[in-house]
Amino acid sequence: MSKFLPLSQAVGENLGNGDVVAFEGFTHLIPHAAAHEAIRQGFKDLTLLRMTPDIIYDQMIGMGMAKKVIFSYAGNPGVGLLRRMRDAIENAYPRGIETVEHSHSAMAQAYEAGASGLPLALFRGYKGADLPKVNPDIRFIACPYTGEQLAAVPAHRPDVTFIHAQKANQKGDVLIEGIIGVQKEAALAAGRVVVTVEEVVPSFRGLHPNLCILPHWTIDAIAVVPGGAHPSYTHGYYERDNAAYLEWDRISADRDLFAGWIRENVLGKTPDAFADRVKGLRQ
Amino acid sequence: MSKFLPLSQAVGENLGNGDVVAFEGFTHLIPHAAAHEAIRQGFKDLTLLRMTPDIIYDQMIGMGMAKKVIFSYAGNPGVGLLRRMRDAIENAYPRGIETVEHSHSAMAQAYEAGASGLPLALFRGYKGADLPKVNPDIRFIACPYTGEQLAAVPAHRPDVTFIHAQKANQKGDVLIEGIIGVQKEAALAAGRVVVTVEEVVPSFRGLHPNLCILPHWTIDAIAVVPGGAHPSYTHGYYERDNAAYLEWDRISADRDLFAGWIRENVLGKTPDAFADRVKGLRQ
Amino acid sequence: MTDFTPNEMMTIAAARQLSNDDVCFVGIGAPSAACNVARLTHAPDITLIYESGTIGTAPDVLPLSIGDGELCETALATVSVPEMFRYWLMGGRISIGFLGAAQLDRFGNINTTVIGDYHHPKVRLPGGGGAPEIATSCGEIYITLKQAQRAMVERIDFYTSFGHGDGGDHRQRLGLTTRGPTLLITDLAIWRPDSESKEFVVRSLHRGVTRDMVQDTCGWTVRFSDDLEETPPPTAEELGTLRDLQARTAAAHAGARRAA
Amino acid sequence: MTDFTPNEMMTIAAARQLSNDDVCFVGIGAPSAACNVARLTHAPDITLIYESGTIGTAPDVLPLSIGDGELCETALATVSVPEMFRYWLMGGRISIGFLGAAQLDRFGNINTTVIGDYHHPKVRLPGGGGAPEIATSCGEIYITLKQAQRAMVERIDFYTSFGHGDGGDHRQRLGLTTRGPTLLITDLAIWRPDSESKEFVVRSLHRGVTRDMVQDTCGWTVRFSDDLEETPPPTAEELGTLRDLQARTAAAHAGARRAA
Repeated sequence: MSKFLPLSQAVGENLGNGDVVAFEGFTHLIPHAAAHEAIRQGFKDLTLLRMTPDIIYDQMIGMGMAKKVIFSYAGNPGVGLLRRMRDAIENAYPRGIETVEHSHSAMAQAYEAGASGLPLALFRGYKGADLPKVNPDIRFIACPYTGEQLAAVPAHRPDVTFIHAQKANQKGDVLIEGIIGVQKEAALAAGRVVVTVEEVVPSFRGLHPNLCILPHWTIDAIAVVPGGAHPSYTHGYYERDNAAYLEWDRISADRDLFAGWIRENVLGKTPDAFADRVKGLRQ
Repeated sequence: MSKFLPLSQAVGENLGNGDVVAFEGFTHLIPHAAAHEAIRQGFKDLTLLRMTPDIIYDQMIGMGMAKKVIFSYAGNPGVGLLRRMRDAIENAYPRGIETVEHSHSAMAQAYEAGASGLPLALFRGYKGADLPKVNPDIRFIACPYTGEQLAAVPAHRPDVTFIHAQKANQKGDVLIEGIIGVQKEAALAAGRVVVTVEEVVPSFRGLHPNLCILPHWTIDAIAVVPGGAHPSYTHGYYERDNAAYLEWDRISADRDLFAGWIRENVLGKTPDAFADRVKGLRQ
Repeated sequence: MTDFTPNEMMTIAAARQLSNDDVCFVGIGAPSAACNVARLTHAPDITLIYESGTIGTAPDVLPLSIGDGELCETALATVSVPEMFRYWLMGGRISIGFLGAAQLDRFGNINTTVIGDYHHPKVRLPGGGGAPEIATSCGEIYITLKQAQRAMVERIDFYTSFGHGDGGDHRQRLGLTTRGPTLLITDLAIWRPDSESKEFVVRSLHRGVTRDMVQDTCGWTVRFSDDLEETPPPTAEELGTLRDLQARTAAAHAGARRAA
Repeated sequence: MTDFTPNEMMTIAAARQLSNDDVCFVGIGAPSAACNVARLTHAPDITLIYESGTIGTAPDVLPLSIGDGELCETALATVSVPEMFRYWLMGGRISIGFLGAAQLDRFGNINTTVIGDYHHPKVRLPGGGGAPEIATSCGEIYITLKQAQRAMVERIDFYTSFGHGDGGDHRQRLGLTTRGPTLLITDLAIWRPDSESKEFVVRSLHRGVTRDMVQDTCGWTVRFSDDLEETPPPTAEELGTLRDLQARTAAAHAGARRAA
């Protein structure tokens, strides 16, 4: 059942050292504020699960919080590589990380399988690709009707999923709109769900019946954090801060610059900082 | 690519004797007008595919058009049994039909598998139930990760799917809203798709981005048939004609009454009749 | 409140078993009435889900079909039918699933498929619909049934949905982790499974019902609880709520009939 | 029109290959520019799909990321990412998929995963994203690439996505029914696979490009078509459309930067 909590408490009560955790968002609605709160609370030995680990996972990996990353595309979207993640993989700095790599399709369907109470996802995929050679989680099963070899991956069942959304109503139901990504599946596949939202509205009455909604009884905690997706964006609220993504390439290229940036912009800040960051980006 | 056609032509060009055909709709948006057109054109040896074969399949079976029905719930929703279908199964009148029976979950996922380019659907189902004993299409596969026995059914790939929807725009994109059922999956799983709509609007600009839409390039023909779902309903246009469902129980109970009803209300009518039928039900 | 029908008692007894925290997969008929009476009385925050994809509905009148427009118009959200079965039913999100039965045995196994042989049936019934997976995916199953010898039978003709099978730990042996049928509410009594054998045992008789009446309308030898109770009769509020709901429903459906 | 860059020629040559009936799975960068130039010139009804779930987009400026708001705002519909991959990509609805490459071999096999050994990489690249299934599910694959010795290699370090494998009927032997890479457009030339061997063969050189320039920037021994052509240079309309698009894009992104 949804509880409205301050972000620090929502994160503290639902994330633990060693957890498998997904901070999901597909370019849109990336839960930056929740990730920064996790960095401030200094969790350890996390398994980070996400289709597109981008800046927030680069930051968490750079802080040495991750032991493992399960992913399908590790890039700074539209900019280039993830330099803290590369440093961890190539140089074990600040610690080595294990990687489990999939295709987007496999990751999306592994979340969907988790949401569907299935132990695996089965699909027509990975033919001729090398990932099955380096990821033993990828298997093949013969279709009992056609004999075709189909790819299988284990379902994702994260201990906890964090997402950002536009609105909660007063009951704690949550509305996601625009590029909805894989957030509904990531939430329904998880043991616990924490949502940051831009605002709380009295009710969703009068909205179109087929919108993407998570009922309050699927959510553990909601924190109201205006701007909480910055430098990602929130459809209907504020635009993507493309400059910040470009700047991350420079910051993340240098270990000391990175550490200083985290001190100044994460450790030394509170969730309130996000509202200021999107002021110039509101539509 | 969508072509706007008169219903008679849309049906005539896309349905053929011996086809596997789905007329889908889950209580809402049942394509009665398209089914009546198929009855008028007198197709034979059809395999009728549908989660909830209700009045329209009762009518087509009663006319001897079906050789096989694949389904999960054969009832007159909220009323009782399907008496023409029973007569075919129990008494081979007017001809015997083969039945292939599934659960709702299996049927829905078989459509989804068809839409996803998969040869089968895999799910946690049918445990302890007798359907796997009488439906050899139902198989079990061991999960390669957990060893759990999971149920499998072949994907649905109908030759043609008929659905009814609220609106097309001038390009031939189609909008479905309200209880959306399994129509998107049934359409995307099919070789050909025919849609009847209440009306054509200039464009969908300004509608919410996450609505259920079939792009024009997934549809073969669109026929504008106001009231085309009657006695089912169209959300936002007219209500369900519950009395007609109750009356069907009486009509379908008697072979001659049935034949007379079809002569008068189907064979002797055109698609235009549907607009009149919903006049008193408009909201 | 003394003047009530057995069907009213059945519906209200079922409604009492539901709470605000429940997420119910609702069927048409008595379950729908029971769930909505609960919502309109002691459980205003209960979540009702119909397999048409409507989540969190609050209909003003009872639907005639599982997909009436009223369900969608009052729902928090309406999802596709594949999503309903995948994410919500099989995803394990439903706490209570309701099932009815054409035939029921003492272990809560249900037949709604055929009377007689499957391939040469005496009566071809509608079939299972969602029942095979409702029976295994919901946290627990409540069954509502009007008692009759032909409905409550020693051996059902077809296992449309699995209850406790042959009883005992049969569910666990199949790998099922949900509880299966935990409650049977008839027009005469409230039954719950024995904790070991899983056979339904009568725990409570509705007012005015005798043991003989229960046995006479049941095809197996009935077990009665040692501490058999009387079901508290409907309160004025419960009965008033149910009758108002049914009156609104009758008026609404008659309205549609006149319009046709 | 004589004054154009190799990148402009590459983008415009790719745009020309697209038609109104195509449904394109678009990647960021050159493919996105090419698809939108096609849409703004000869193929106004082309359907552009980005893997963020946006179907039928018509962005006024090029997105910086695959999920920019502009894509959703101008789309016919935006679906979830699982649906995008299931119903639209793997469901076989895409006629043309675009792929880029960090490493490419002569058979259209692509590496965007690692340089060096997978477990001890010299360079850890972003990985495949959607590529493994794009390569096998789309009707055909168009590859865009800026030529360089380190990019066009004899043997790629990792098969991120499968092209024609070892050539010949390798795709058929894997049970693939789609056509795979049918076009390679570089900043210097247009390549198409040999109908038998499936090795890429240069069919057309962009204006001012020599055979030596192509060979010097390619790590394998290049085959040139017997009837080698010159790629028609960009028309004024094509170049104007591309440059306007890029100017609008630069202004829009600079605007966001100022605002930050």
